[in-house]
Amino acid sequence: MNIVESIRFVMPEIILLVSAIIILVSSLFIRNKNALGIFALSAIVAASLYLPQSHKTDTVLFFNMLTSDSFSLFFKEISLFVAGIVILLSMGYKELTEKYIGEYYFLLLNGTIAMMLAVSSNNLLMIYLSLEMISLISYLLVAFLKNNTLSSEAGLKYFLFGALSTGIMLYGISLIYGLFGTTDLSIISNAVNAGQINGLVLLLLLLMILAGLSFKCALVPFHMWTPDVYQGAPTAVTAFISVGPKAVGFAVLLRIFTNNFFPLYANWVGLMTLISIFTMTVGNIIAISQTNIKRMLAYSSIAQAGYMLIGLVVGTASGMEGILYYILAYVLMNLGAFGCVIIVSNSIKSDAIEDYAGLHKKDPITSFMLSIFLLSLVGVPPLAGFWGKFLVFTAAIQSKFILLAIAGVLNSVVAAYYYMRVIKYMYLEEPKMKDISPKSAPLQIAVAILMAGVLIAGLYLTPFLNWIRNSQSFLSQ
Amino acid sequence: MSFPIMTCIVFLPLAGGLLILFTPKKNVGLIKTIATAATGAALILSVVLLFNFDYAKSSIQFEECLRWIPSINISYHLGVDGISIGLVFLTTLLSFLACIGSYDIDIRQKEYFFLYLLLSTGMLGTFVALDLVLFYVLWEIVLVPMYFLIGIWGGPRKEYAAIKFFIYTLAGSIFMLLGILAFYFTSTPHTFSILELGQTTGALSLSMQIIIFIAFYLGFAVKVPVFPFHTWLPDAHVEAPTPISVLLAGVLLKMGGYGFLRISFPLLKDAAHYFALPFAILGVVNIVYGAIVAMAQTDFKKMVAYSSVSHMGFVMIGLASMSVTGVNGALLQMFNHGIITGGMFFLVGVLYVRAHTRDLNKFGGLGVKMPVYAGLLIVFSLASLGLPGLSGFISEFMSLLGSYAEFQLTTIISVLGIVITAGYFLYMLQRVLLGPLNEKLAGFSDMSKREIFVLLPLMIIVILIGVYPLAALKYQMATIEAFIQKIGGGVF
Amino acid sequence: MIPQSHFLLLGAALFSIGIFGVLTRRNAIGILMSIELILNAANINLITFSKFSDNPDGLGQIFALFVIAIAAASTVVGLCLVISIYRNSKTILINKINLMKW
Amino acid sequence: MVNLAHLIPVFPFLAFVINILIGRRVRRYSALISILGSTISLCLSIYTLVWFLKGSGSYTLFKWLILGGISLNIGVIIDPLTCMMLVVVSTIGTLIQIYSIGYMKDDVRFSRFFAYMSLFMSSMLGLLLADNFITLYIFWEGVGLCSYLLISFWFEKLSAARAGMKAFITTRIGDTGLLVGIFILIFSAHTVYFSDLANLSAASPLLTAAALLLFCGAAGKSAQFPLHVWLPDAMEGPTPVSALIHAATMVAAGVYLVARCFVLFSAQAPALIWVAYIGGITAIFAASIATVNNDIKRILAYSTISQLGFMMIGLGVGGYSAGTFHLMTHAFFKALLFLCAGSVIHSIHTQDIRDMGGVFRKMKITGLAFVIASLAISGIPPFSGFWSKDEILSEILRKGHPFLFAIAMVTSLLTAFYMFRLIFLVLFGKPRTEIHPHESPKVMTVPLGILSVFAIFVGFVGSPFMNHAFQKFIYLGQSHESESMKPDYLVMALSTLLASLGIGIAYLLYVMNKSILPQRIRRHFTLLYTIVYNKYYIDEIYDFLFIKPSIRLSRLASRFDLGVIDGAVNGVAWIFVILSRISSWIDRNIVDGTVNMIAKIVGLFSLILRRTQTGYIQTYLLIAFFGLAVIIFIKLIGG
Amino acid sequence: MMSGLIQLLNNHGISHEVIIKATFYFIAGVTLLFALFVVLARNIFHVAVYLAITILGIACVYLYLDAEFLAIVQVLIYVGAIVTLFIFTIMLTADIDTGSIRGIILRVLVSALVSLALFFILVRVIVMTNWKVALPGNLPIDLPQLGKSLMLDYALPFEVISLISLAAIIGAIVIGKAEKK
Repeated sequence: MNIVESIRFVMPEIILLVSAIIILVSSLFIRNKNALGIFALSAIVAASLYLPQSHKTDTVLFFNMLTSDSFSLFFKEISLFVAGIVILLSMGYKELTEKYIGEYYFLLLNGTIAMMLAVSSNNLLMIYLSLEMISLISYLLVAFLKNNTLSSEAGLKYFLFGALSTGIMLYGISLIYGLFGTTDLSIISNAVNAGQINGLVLLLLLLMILAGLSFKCALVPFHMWTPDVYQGAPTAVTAFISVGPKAVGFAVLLRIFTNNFFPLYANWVGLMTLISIFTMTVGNIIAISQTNIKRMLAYSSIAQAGYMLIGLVVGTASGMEGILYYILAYVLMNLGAFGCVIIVSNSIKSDAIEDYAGLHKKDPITSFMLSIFLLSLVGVPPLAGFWGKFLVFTAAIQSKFILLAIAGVLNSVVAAYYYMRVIKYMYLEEPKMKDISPKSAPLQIAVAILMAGVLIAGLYLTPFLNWIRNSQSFLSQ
Repeated sequence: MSFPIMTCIVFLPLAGGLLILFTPKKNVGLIKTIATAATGAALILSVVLLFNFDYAKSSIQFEECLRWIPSINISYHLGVDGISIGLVFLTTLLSFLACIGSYDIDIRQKEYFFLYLLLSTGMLGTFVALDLVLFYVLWEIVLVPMYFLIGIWGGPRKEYAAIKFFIYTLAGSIFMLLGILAFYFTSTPHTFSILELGQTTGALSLSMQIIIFIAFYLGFAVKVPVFPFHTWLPDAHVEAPTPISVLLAGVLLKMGGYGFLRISFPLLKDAAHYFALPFAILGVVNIVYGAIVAMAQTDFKKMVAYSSVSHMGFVMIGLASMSVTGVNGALLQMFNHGIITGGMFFLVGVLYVRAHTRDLNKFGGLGVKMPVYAGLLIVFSLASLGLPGLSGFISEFMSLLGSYAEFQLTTIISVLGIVITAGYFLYMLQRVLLGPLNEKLAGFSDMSKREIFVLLPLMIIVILIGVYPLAALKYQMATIEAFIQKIGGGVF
Repeated sequence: MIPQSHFLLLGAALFSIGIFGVLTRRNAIGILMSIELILNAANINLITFSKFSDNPDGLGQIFALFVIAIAAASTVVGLCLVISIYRNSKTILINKINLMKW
Repeated sequence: MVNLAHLIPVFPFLAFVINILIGRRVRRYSALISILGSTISLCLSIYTLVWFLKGSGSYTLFKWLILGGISLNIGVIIDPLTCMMLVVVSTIGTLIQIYSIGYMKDDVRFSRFFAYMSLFMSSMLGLLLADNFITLYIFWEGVGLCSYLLISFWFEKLSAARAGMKAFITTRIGDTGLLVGIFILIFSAHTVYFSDLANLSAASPLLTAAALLLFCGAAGKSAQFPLHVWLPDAMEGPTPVSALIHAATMVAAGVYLVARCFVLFSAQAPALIWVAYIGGITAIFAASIATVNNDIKRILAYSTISQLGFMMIGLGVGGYSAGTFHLMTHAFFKALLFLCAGSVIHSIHTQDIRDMGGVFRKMKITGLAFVIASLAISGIPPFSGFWSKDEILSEILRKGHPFLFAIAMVTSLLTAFYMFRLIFLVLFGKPRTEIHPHESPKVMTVPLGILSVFAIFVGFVGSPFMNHAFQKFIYLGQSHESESMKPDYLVMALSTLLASLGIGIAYLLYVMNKSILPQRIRRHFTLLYTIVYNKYYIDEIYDFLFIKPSIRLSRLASRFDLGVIDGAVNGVAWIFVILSRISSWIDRNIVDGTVNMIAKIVGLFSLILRRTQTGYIQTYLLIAFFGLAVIIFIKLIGG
Repeated sequence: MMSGLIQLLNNHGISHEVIIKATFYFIAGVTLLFALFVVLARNIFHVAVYLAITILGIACVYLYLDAEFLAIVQVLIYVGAIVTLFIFTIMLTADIDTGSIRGIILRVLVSALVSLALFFILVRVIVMTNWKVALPGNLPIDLPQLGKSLMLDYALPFEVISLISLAAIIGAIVIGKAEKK
C-alpha cells in the first residue's frame, strides 16, 4: 500500500509525534511538570482512542514496511498503556526536575512511537531502525538525571551493552539479507518454508537476531545490564524500560520466531528451552540476596522473562496465548510495583529493602498495594500474575514440556521467598522511618489503576483472553 | 437457580471483611461486631444446610455452576455432599467460635479481622469447590492471610514460622497445580470439573495415574501433614495466636485429608490402590511417631500440635483401607479432630492468657484453682486420647477397624500408638491440674463467661457424637458407600 | 574479478576486530570507536550483497545509508553520555566506573 | 411386666450429672442424691432378677452404629451372671456410698467424690448389661476412667496423681489387647454379640489368639500377673474407693469378662489353660508379697490380686460356677475388709500396721467385722469364703491339675497366714505407738454390720445345704452342665486344715512371742525376704525395661524431629541462600568466576586471573559473548 | 580518477584484472591493519586518526562494489562528522591515557580468544554458504534510482531516521549541556 493510503493507518503515531513537538516547543515557555504531563497524557489517550479506527482489517503499509494486524494492535495498545502510566508516574516522581521536563516527555512520546512502529514492522530494516530508536531514547532517559552519577553511569552501561548487541543483530540482519536477498519478513518466511538452508548459518542468524532481542528482553546471557541500569535510572524510567522495551522485544521475538521462522522450530526450540530455564533460575537465585528493591525487581523481571519464554518454547497457540496474557499481567504488576517504589522513595529517600520496615504503619494503602503486586508476581491466585503462570504452564504441560514446567514451578517457589521478604519487612517489622510526606495524586491514580487491573484481570479474565485470542490470529500453527 | 446458599456461606465472611476495610481503625467494637456477625451468619446458614441436606442421597447437593473462564472451561462450581458437609459445618462453627475467641487480640484489630474473614472464606471455598482450578485458587487464597496472621500476631519466632509455613505449603501446592493441569489434558473432553473427571478418568493408564497422584500427594501431604512434611506444623501452631492455631489444627489440616478424599482417591483409584500400603504405613508412622514426639514436649501447644500429627495418622490409615468403615472413620475423625483439637488449643490459650507461658513444668495443681477449666481440659484430653463415650473414640475405632480388614500388622502397631497417646495426655493433665498447687499460679481466676461460651458447644458436640455417633455418621454414610463402590473397596 | 566471499571475509574480520576492541578498550570513547567498526562491517556485508544480489533494487545500499545515519545518531548519544559521566565522576575509564555492582 | 433393666445405669448417671452441675451448692445432699440413684438401681436390679427368674431375657433398644456389614444395636443382656453381678454391685455400691458419708465427711471435694462414685456405678452397671463387645469396651474404659479419677482424687498428693496415671495406662495396655481381640472376632466371626459366641465352638488358632487377647484386657483390669502393678498403688485413693472399685467390683470386671466369654474360652483349650496358670502364678505370687507387707491397705490389695488369681484358676480349669461363685463371695468379704480397714484408718490416721495394735478394745464392731471377714477370706467354715474356695479347689482337683492344686493350697495357707498376721497386729496386743482409736460413727458401722451378715451367710447359697442353688442358678439358660454338684469332703477338710494352720502360724509368730521369731526368720532368709518385701522388684524392672526407655525414646524422637527432619528442610532453604550468595558473588566478581572457567578451558594464566578485579560493563559483554560462543560451539559439535 | 590510473598501468602491461585485485587486497590489508591499530593503540588521540584512515579504506572498498554514492556519504559523515565529534569529545574529556595495564592482559587474551572464535565461525559460514549470487557486473544502481526508492519504498524508514536524529540531538543537548551550579 502506498504512502498516501498508508497515512491514516499511522494516525495514532502521528498524533503522538505532533503533540510531542508541541510539548517540546511549549516547554520553552511552560515548565510545569503536571501541565505538560497532562497534555502528553491526553495525547496518549487521543492516540489510543484513535487506534481501533486506524485498524480495520489486516493490511500491509508503506510498501510492506509495516503490517497492521491484530497482533500489532494488541501490542500498540499495551505500549500506549505503558506510556500513559509512566507519564503519570513521572508526574509524581520527585527526582525529575522541572527544568528539562519538556524534553523528557518529548523523548517519552517518541519512545512510544518507536515501540508502536517496532511491534508492527514487517521488515527487518524497520525492525532494526525502530529498535535502535527505542534503545537510543531509553539510553537518554536512563541518564536523564544528569547530575546524578548513578544515572549517567547506568546510561553509559546501558548504551555500551545495547550498542554492541544491536550491532551484532545488524550484522545478523545483513547476513539474512545476503541469504534471501531481501529484508521483507513475509518474503523471507516463504523462502524459509521452501527450506534448504544450511543449519550452521541458520543457527548463527538466529543467535545474532536473538542477541539484539534478548538484550531488549533481558534474557540470559544478555541480562547483566539489567540490575545496574534499573538501579541507576530514574525510577519512573526504570518502570518504563522494565516493561516497554521488554514487551516490544517479546513482540518482535514472537513475530519472527513463531511466524516467519516457525518452520525452523526444531532448530531453535532446544536453544530457547535452555535460555528460558537459565533466565528464570539465574534471575530468581540472584534476586534472593538483593538488598535494594530496585535491583531485586530487576532480577525478578529477568526471571519473569524466563517464564514468558516458556510460552514461546512451547510454540503452540495456547503457548502464545499464555505469553501474551503473561505480558499483560507483567505490565500491570511490574509497573505497579515500581509505582509503589516511587511513592515510598519519594518519602523515605531510599530504595533499601530494610528501610521498608513497618511501612504498613506509616502508609497502609501503599504497603497494601505493593503487597498485592508482589503477591501477584509470586503468582498467588486469583491475581493476574497467577493466571499468567497458569496459562504458560498449561501450554507447557499440554505439549509435554514437563521438565520445563517443573523448572518453572520450582522457580516460582524460590521466587516466593524474596517477594515475601519485602512483605515481611513492611508488615512484620517495626517502623524506623519518620512520617511520610503527602503523596502526589497522579502516582496514586496510576497505582490504583494498575491494582484494579491486577484484580480484574485476575478475577474475570474472559474478556482479556478473548482479546488475546483475536490478537494472535496471524499465527501459523 | 434457587437461593445460592453455598455462595452465601462461602462469601459472607469475605463480605464482612470488605465491610471492615471501610470501618475506621479506631472503632474496634464495630469491627468485632461485623466479624462476629459475618461468621455467625455463615454458621446459621450452614446449620440450615444441615437441616435441608438429604443424607439418603450420595450425589452432590445444593449445586451451583456458572461459567467462569469458558475458553478453558473453568467454571465457578460449588456444592456439598456427604464428604464436605461435615467439614463445612466444622469450618463455619470454628470460624465463629475462634472469632469470638479473638476478641482479646489487642493490636491492629482491623487488619486482623479482615485477614481472618478472608481466611475463613478461603477455607470454606476449598471444601465446596467442585472445579479443580477454583479449588486450587481458594486453596492458595488460604495461604496469604495465614502468613500474615501468624507473622504479625504470632509469638517470638513468628516470622520464621510464617515464612516456613508459606514456602512449605506453596511448594506443595504448586505441584498440585501441575497435577491439575495433567488432569485437564488427560481427560477427554478437557475439563477441570471434578464431577466430570469422576466419570472420565477411569480410562487413565496406571503410570499416568501414579504421576498425577504423586503430584497431588505433595500438595495434600504437606497440609495433612504426613510424616516427613510435618515440621512446619509445630512451629506454625506454636507461634500462631490461639484462634489461629485453632483454625490451623481444626480446619487447615482437614483440607489435606479432604483433598485425598475428594480428588486423589476417587479420581485416581488405581493409583490409590497401588499406594494403599505405603499410605497406611505412613499413617502408622504419623500415629506412633507423632505420639512419641508429643510425649517429649514441654511446651503445651507443641504437645497438642504433635498430637494432631498423631491423630491425622488415623485419617490416613482409614483412607488407606479404602473400606466403608475405614473411610467413614477417617472422615469422622477429621471432623472430630477438628472439634477436639480446636477445643484443646482454646484451652491452651486460656491458660496462656493467664500464665503467659506454655511450659508444662511451670504449672501444677490448677485443679483446685480452676475447677471448671479442669473439667473441660479433662473432657477434651480424654476425648482426644480416644476414651469411649466421647467422639474421638468412635472415629479412631472405625478407622482402626476398617484398616484392620486390610493391614492387620500396621493396625496393631497403631493400636499401640493409642497407649502412648493416653500416656502423654495423662502426663500433661498431671503436670497441669494435679499435684501440689504451684503458688505462682495462686492468683488465677477460673474461666470467664466468654471462654466457657466458646468451649461449651464444642464439648456438647464431643459428647453427642460420642454417645450417638449416627448423629454425625448419617450425613456421610450414603456418600461413602457410593464412594467405596466407585473406587472398589471392602465392606468393612 | 574479486569473489564475493572476500568482501564478506573483510567484513567478518572487521567485525571480530570491533568486538575485540569493545571487549578490551578501557576508554569509553575507544569502545564507541570499536562499535563503529562493527557497524562498518555490517555495512560492507550489506553493500556486497546488494551488488551481488540478483534483484538490483539497491536495498543493501539504502540499508547501509540508514545504518550510517544511525551510527551518527548513536555516536552523538554515546558521546553525550560519555561527557555527562565525565562531568559527574571525572573519568571515562570503564574500569573506574563501577559505583553499581552486585 | 416391662423392660426396665436398661434404666439401671441411668439413675446413677443422672445423680452424677446433678452432682457435677450443682454439687458444690447442695454440698451435703449430694451424697443423698448419689445414694438415691444407686438405691433405685438396686431395686431395679432385684426387679430384673425376679423378672429374669420369671423367665424373660435379653432385649435390644436402638441402632447405634453401623460397621460395614454389622449394624450395631444397643441392647441389654439378661442372664444369670449379669443378674447376680447386678445385685451384688448395686448392693455393695449402695452400702459403700452410705459408708462414705462418714468417711469423706470433711473432705473439700465431698460432692465431687459422690459424683464420681455415681459415674462409676452407672458405668459398672452398664458394663454388666452390655450385650456386645463394643458397648462393653465403652463401659470398660468408663470404669477405668472413674478409677483414674478416684485414685487421684486427692491429687494434691503427687503420689496419688501418679498412681492414677499408672493405673489408667497399665489397664490401657491390656485394653489394646482387648481391642485387637475384638477386631479379630469381628473379622473372623463377624459378630460383636456375646450371644453369638456360642456358635464359635470350633477350635481355631485365630480364635485362640482372640481369646488370649481378650484375656489381656481381663488381666489388665483384674490385675493379673504381668499387669498387676497398678493395683497396690491404687490404694492411694480414698478407702471406700478401694473397697468398691479395687476390691469388689471393677477389678472383678476382668473375671466377669472371662466368665462372659466362657463359651469362647472353653472352646479354645490352650487359652483356658493360659488363664488358669496366669491365675495360679498371680495368686501365689501376690499372696507371698502380702505376707511381708506392712501397709494395711496394700496387704488387702495384694490379697485382692491373689483372690482374683484364684478366680481365674477356677475359670481356667473350667469351673465356671466356681469362679463366679468366688467372685460373688469375695466381693462381699473383701469390701467388708476394706471398709473395716477404712474405719480403722479413719480413727487412727495411719496405715502402717507396725504402728497399730490393740485397736479391738476401742473398736468392737469394726474389730468384729474385721475378724468375720478374715475368717471368710481364709476359708474357715461356715463362712462364705469357705464354700466358694472349696468349690474351686475341688474343681481343680477334679479336672486333674495337681500342680495348680498345690499352688492353690499353698495360696490358701498363705492367705490365712497374712490375714491373721494383720488381725493380730492391728486388733490385738498393745498399741505400739501413740494412737487413740475410737469407734466410727453409725453411718459407717451399719454398713459394716450388713456386709458382715452377707460375709457370713452368702456362702450358703452355693453350699450343699441349699443344694448348690447358686450353681443351678448360674447355669440357667447355659447349654452344658460340666460341674458335678456333689461336695468333695476330702478337699473341704484339707483346705480347712491348711487355713487353720495358717492362722496358727500367725498366732505363733505375732501373738505368743512378740514377733521375735519373725526377726529371726527374716535374718535366716534375708535374700528371699528382701526380694519378696520389694515385691519381686517388678516395678523397678518395668521402670528399667519400659518406662525409662520409652521416655528416652521420645526425647530422642523429638530431638530427631528438630534436628534431622526439620534440619533437612532448613538445610534446603540454607542451600538456596548459600546458592544465591554464591551466585551473587559470581555475579559480583564475575571475572573471577567465569574467567576462571575460561582459564581452565584455555589452561593458562590462572595465577594472573585470580588477581583481576572488575565488575564492569565489559565483563558483562564478555560474558554475553562467551555465552554466545559457547552455544555456537555446542551446536557445532552437536551437528 | 580510478580509470585514469588503470589506464596508466595498462600501458606498462599490467592487466586490468591484476591491478584491481592488487589494489583491492592492498587496501583491504591497510584497512584491517588500521582497524587493529584502532583497537590496540594506547593513545586515544591517535586512535581517532586511525579510525579515520580505516573509514577511508572502507570507503575505497565501497568503490570496488560500485557504491560510489555510499563511499562519498561514508567519507562525509564519518570523517566529516563522527570522527570530528570523537576528537572534540576527547578534547573535552581530556583523559588521554588508557588506564593502567595491570590485569588487562588476561582480559585481552580471553577477548582475543572469543573474537577469534567468532571470526572462524564467520569464516566457516561465509565459505560454506551458497549466497544468492548472480553473475557479477550487472549494471550498478544509479543515483536517481536510489533517490527514488528512498522517496517511495523507503519513505517511512527515512522519516524514522529523521525522527531518531531529532530525538538523539535533543537528548544529547539536554544531557551533554554543562550545568552551572
